Amino acid sequence: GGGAPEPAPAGSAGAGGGGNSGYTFAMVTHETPGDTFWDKIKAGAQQAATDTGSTLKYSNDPDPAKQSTLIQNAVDSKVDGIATTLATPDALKGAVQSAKAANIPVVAFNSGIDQYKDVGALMYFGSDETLAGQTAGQRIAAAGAKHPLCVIQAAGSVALEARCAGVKNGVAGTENLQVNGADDSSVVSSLQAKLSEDKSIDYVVTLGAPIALDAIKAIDQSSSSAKLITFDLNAEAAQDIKDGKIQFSIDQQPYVQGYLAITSLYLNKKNGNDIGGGKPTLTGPSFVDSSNIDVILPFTKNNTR
Amino acid sequence: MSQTVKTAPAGAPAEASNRVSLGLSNRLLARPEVGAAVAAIVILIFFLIMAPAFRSPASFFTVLYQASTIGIVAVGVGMLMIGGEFDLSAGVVPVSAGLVNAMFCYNLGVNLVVGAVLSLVFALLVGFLNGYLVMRTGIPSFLITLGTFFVLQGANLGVTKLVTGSVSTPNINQMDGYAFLHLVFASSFKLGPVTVWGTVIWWLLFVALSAYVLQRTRIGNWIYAVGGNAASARAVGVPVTRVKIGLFMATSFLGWFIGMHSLYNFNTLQAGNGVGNEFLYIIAAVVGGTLMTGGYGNAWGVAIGAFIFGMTSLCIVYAGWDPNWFKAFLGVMLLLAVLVNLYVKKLSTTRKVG
Amino acid sequence: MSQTVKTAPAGAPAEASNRVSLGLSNRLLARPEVGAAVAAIVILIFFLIMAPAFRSPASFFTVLYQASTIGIVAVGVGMLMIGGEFDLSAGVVPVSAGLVNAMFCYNLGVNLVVGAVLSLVFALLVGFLNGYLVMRTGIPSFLITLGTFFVLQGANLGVTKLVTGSVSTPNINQMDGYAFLHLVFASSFKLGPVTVWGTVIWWLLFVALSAYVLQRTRIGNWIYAVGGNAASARAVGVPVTRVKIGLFMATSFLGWFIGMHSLYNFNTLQAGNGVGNEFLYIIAAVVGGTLMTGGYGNAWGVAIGAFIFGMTSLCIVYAGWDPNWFKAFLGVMLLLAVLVNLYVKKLSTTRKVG
Amino acid sequence: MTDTLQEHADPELTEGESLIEMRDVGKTYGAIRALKGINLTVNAGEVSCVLGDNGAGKSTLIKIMAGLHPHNEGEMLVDGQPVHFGSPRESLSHGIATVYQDLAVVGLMEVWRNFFLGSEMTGSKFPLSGLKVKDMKRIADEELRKMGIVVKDIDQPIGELSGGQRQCVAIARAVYFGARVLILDEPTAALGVKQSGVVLKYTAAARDAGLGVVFITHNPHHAYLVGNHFIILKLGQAVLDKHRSEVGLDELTRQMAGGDELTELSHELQR
Amino acid sequence: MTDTLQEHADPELTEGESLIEMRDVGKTYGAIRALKGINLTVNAGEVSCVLGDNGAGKSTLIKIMAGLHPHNEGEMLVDGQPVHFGSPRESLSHGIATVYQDLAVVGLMEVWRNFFLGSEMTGSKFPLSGLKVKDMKRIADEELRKMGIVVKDIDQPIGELSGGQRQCVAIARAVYFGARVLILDEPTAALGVKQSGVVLKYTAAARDAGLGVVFITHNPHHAYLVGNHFIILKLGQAVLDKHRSEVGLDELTRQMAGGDELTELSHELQR
Ligand SMILES: Nc1ncnc2c1ncn2[C@@H]1O[C@H](COP(=O)(O)OP(=O)(O)OP(=O)(O)O)[C@@H](O)[C@H]1O
Ligand SMILES: Nc1ncnc2c1ncn2[C@@H]1O[C@H](COP(=O)(O)OP(=O)(O)OP(=O)(O)O)[C@@H](O)[C@H]1O
Ligand SMILES: [Mg+2]
Ligand SMILES: [Mg+2]
Repeated sequence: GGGAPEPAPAGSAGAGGGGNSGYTFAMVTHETPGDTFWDKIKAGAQQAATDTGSTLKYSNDPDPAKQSTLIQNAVDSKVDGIATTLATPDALKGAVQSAKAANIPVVAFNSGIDQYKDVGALMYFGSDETLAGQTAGQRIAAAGAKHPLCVIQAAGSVALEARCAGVKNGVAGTENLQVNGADDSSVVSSLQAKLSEDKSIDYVVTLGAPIALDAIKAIDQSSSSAKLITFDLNAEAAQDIKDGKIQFSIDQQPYVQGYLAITSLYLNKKNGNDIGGGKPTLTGPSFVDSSNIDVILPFTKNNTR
Repeated sequence: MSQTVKTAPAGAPAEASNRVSLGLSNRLLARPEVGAAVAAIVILIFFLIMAPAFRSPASFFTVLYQASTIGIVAVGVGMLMIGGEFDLSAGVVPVSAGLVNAMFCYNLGVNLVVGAVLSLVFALLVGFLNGYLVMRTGIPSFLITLGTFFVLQGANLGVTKLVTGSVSTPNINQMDGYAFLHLVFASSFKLGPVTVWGTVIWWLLFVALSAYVLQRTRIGNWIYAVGGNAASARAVGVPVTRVKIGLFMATSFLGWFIGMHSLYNFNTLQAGNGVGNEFLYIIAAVVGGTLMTGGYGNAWGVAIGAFIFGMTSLCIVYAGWDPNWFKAFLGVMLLLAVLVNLYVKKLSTTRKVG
Repeated sequence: MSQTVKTAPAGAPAEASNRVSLGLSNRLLARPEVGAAVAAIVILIFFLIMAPAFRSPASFFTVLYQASTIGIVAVGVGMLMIGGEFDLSAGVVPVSAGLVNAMFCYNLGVNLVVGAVLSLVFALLVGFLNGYLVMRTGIPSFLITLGTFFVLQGANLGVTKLVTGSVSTPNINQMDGYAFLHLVFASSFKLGPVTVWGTVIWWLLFVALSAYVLQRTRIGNWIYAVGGNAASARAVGVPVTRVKIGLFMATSFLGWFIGMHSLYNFNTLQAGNGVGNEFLYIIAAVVGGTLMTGGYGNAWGVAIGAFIFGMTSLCIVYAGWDPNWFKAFLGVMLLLAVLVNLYVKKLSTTRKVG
Repeated sequence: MTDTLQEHADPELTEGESLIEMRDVGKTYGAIRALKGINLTVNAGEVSCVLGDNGAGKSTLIKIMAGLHPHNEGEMLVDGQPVHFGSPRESLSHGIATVYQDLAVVGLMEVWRNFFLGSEMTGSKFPLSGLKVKDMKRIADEELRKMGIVVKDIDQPIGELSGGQRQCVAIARAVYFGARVLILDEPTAALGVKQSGVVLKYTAAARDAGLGVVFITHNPHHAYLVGNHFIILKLGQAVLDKHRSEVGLDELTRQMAGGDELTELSHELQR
Repeated sequence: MTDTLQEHADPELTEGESLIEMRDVGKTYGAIRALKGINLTVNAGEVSCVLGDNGAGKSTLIKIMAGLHPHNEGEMLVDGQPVHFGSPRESLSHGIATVYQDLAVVGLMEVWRNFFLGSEMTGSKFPLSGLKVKDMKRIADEELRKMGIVVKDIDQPIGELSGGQRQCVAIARAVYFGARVLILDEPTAALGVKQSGVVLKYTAAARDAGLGVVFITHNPHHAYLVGNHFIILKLGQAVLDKHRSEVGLDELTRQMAGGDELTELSHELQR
């Protein structure tokens, strides 16, 4: 046995493409620290910064009020552009407006597809959470799902609620469950409890790759016959897709979101480009299942998918 | 021996007194907030060096704004802690209050001012309930308010889901009364390149009021007493129950205030928010020199604590440090602040006089 | 008066004694854990009625498993609280310990057992540091451990990112030593339809040990004393510093243990996990009758507290109640448990004898 | 030093009037019986001494009068009205001031704040009106000086004072605020000879100003110097209850200790 | 009752040997000076009485010997060796046991646990070896009975005892564990006549068993009954330091209070 050290991760592919453009871009998200998903957004953004020779300043806070202060913080720092998530567009509108007033271009990514223009962002890169959920819902409905369980790992999160609402659009019988995403043991126990309480659950929909791994354990231990799908990917989850433990993943390609957000700012500054021509640029939903997992699996190990 | 008593003119020492009179610098150093202030200055200078982006008035005022949103509730939490109690529900009360206001008015089409008053009543009720249960049952406030914290957190989500079908409130900025309330709770003005937020001014007002109450009024005396030794305070006639319930209500009031700010600043509220803020308030109070066990502390100290926390958390970003290490920096800064505070206090008690 | 002293045979009452001898039921009721036990039974019966899915042995053991993952660290946190201190870093220490083990072994290709020992040393060091700083600086443990909490939380993320390039550890289940460690920390066996987890058995062992130490050993005596009145304990010769540092280290040890469980049960760890668990431990201890201010409590009480919390949080799911209201139910149940506990305690002190 | 008492005494007191009356009062702490069947009257202008062994129930008795613990048997009348104090505040509002055995001070608070705690001097009735800090400091200092105590700094936290200094603060406070009844639980326990003398004079002065005084002590000499009325408790029950005219110092001492202790001891210990 | 002392006294003590010696010791609490230039010797088989007004520095003096606060001027020798105690544990390990003025008990813990706190009886040296609970309860009970105190339930939290009962527990504990030096800070303050007598006899017994005793009191009569040696403190400095042979009770009393207080008082208060 014994694991070999991995090759150096993200950033090793084509470094230093753009020389030194001198730009500083701020990225502000509503990340709760420690999620593999956000890690990929950061990896993409960092790669873009490296490629365009600019500097990236990343900051995050799940509380909209604090996220808004962080945007203000970027404005105070006189950055050359701001990329932000718009999970709570109304709450961030003021801060985005103040960036505009300071002539700092703002692009949105990951969330806020319907409101980004309204808020004042120039472009949008990402998928639509509700749409992604709905697509997933429709796909499992076609596979015969009657009573899926949608697992929310952070109570009250707008994005997660939107995904579950989307799934419910696809399959009317969808039920939600709240778990404590910061504690794997607790996630397993809660899921186990739910699966034994309601034997009619035929699909489990997890909203993050780490939770999917816990769900596999829970399904196993409660001898449930429910099938599992998940949002997002990581190396282990990709392996489980290959092994057939996870039916498929709805991937919104976070690496691309981060990469495009920063690149678009660069192009906008440098060249006045407007990617998407006034329309949102969709990075997903893209399905990862047994049909394409072999191609994708190596990339997940690089932390780029 | 009785002659000294009879002949001594009022105010003159009765005997060759070895009374100590402390020098100004010692008196100053002994004030509970001075340690925190020194710590704040040390960290301020540190970040002025480390974070060039912080060296503008605009940045400074952004920090002040951030500090004020923590600091306003921390004023109440600090007083409560001086009074010997905790309030873990202080983080979600603002959200609950905002939700009550927004949903009540939106769904019934009522003027927002009515909703604001209603939500104030609601918040005061929560505070009263916290205090009443703590005093009535004798269960530690940590547990009682943990209970209300969970209940409110659950209810915020449950009720919002029920009423709006989503986890956030609708946008209220088109409703009657919005302009007025926005002005009161969420206005800001430009001073050259600098945006000054109303909350900063409100914050200073609340701190000044709290400082006055604590130092200069009978109620302040009682607050220190119930926190320092509730049994003794009761024995000499301090109405312990009323004081503590009052403190819980004051905390809820300030929670309501900041809830109104969030609502009228952002026009919409997320039902899941606020969780975790209760600890920021406690941190601000403790960094500012408030004793966890009650009976000691000071309003300006708490304000400085909030400022230190706000400054540190934003300046790590201004300095552009690796966000993965954010919390680690924050932790080190906090420990630093507390150590400096302690060192200053030690200095004040070990310095000789004369 | 001295004659009574001189003639009294050892052990016989020196005078017409009005000594009280309490009946069995009063003695029983006065034990700190009985209130919690009654509360647990009340809630158990309640959920047996409300949640049909809970009525199977398998469900009961799932609850036990859940309780054990909280309960193991709560044993340490409870003892620490009896000793008058808090440990807010108890939630992230398990994750840190697991990360140290996983990354050290994976990146250097070392046998996992070596890493486990190393991470034990690391955890004990963190505990020692917590205790040492608290005793050395005199800063309240709430603040010191808040500092280490932040630092560890940041370091978990920062180091993991640095080492693995991602925020979770690689899968270690193919490495040397895995089988053995999995057996020790994360095994389970089937008993008919029921899965019994090793952690449950470990938990009971730790609780029994802790109960023995607290009630029957010199160290236990010292723990109660340093928590009840550190100044007095010091004055009669209790080595306050060593006792408190020892308690911090015991807490870290148990944190390490549960960290090993997570690692060898899930084979991979998220660097951001564990945050928030520190409060679950404190909740378990306090629901189990431990005094927040120190000096009073009991190991079985803490265990029952963990059980109540685990049961409540899972049974809400078993009962199929609206998940949006989850926290609200949890809050109500907690308050209920504490109230029953208090009621039983009151009963024990107001009942007349004879 | 009697000025303070004269100034603050309720002018409506008439000597001999019954201020507190206990009828068959009893008290249990859970399973532990501390008092049983106590009958006692505190009259204006008289000092009632309560004496007794350790654990006899003396402190429990006065805690009932002070409103700290409610009694659970019998009845208590204050100014002729049956009362059941829910808190010391109620007792204070009847003009009853108490020095507790454990002093009831808040260690972290300044000496002067402790002195006025619960009875602060303010500019007006308005709850947020300012404290008269200067006046309060001056008065606290004056009253302490009258007892022969000069604290080094009136702004010092009271927890830093010596045991006897703390006791003096508690006594001075009670004397200053007691308008009708003054209750002293072992006030001289931690005091030096000088201060003890002052306290005894205060007690006498309070009596002369018409207050009812309850005086608990272990020292029969002290008791006999000022007392009008002596009650000895034993295991929670009154075993002696006599007027000064009915009992001499010798009998009192004998009753308290079963013999003229000090003399006997000095024989025994003589070398 | 002297059995306890005889049994536990260090057999190597020789009368007159110097156990603790203080040379020019001083102590400040921050800006406040509590002691200055104290020279004092505690000899085996002698009782050194420390007397003085409230706030004179008596408790501070014995806290230095007990290791509770370190001194910051001068030097202290124990058994001839210069020491600077970092904690009371070190002092205890030299056979020095102390009764503090504020008693140093843990209110929530049972009486017997408090009695043995810091010096528990265990089966073996192994840190987790079981406590000898039965023995400890028996001994605690016996020792308290020897002082004439019967607590209602030895398993009661000590916080529920009366003030005097708590003081008896603290004294009995020190007597039981004191092997070379016994320090008593106002031990009779809260005690009745009977118990005070017992404590004085204990003090004499300790002296006779060869221990060095430091006895703090406000009562010159008590002091003169047992003392060999008298030190009077005033504002932190020693103003009198004499052997029993050099000073009479009258002079002692006069020195302490500036006059024969009690007699004077009784004249003044006589009605
Ligand atoms: N809070 C309490 N809980 C239980 N028992 C108590 C409590 N307070 C006092 N007691 C018991 O009641 C009895 C009387 O106590 P009290 O304090 O009234 O005695 P006392 O006469 O004041 O003694 P002393 O002279 O030692 O102060 C004692 O046996 C004591 O143990
Ligand atoms: N912890 C402390 N901090 C500051 N000052 C103190 C402290 N302890 C004692 N003092 C001061 O030191 C002086 C001596 O106090 P100490 O307790 O030694 O007096 P004492 O002689 O024991 O008096 P008493 O007879 O009243 O017990 C007093 O003026 C007191 O205010
Ligand atoms: Mg008493
Ligand atoms: Mg003293």
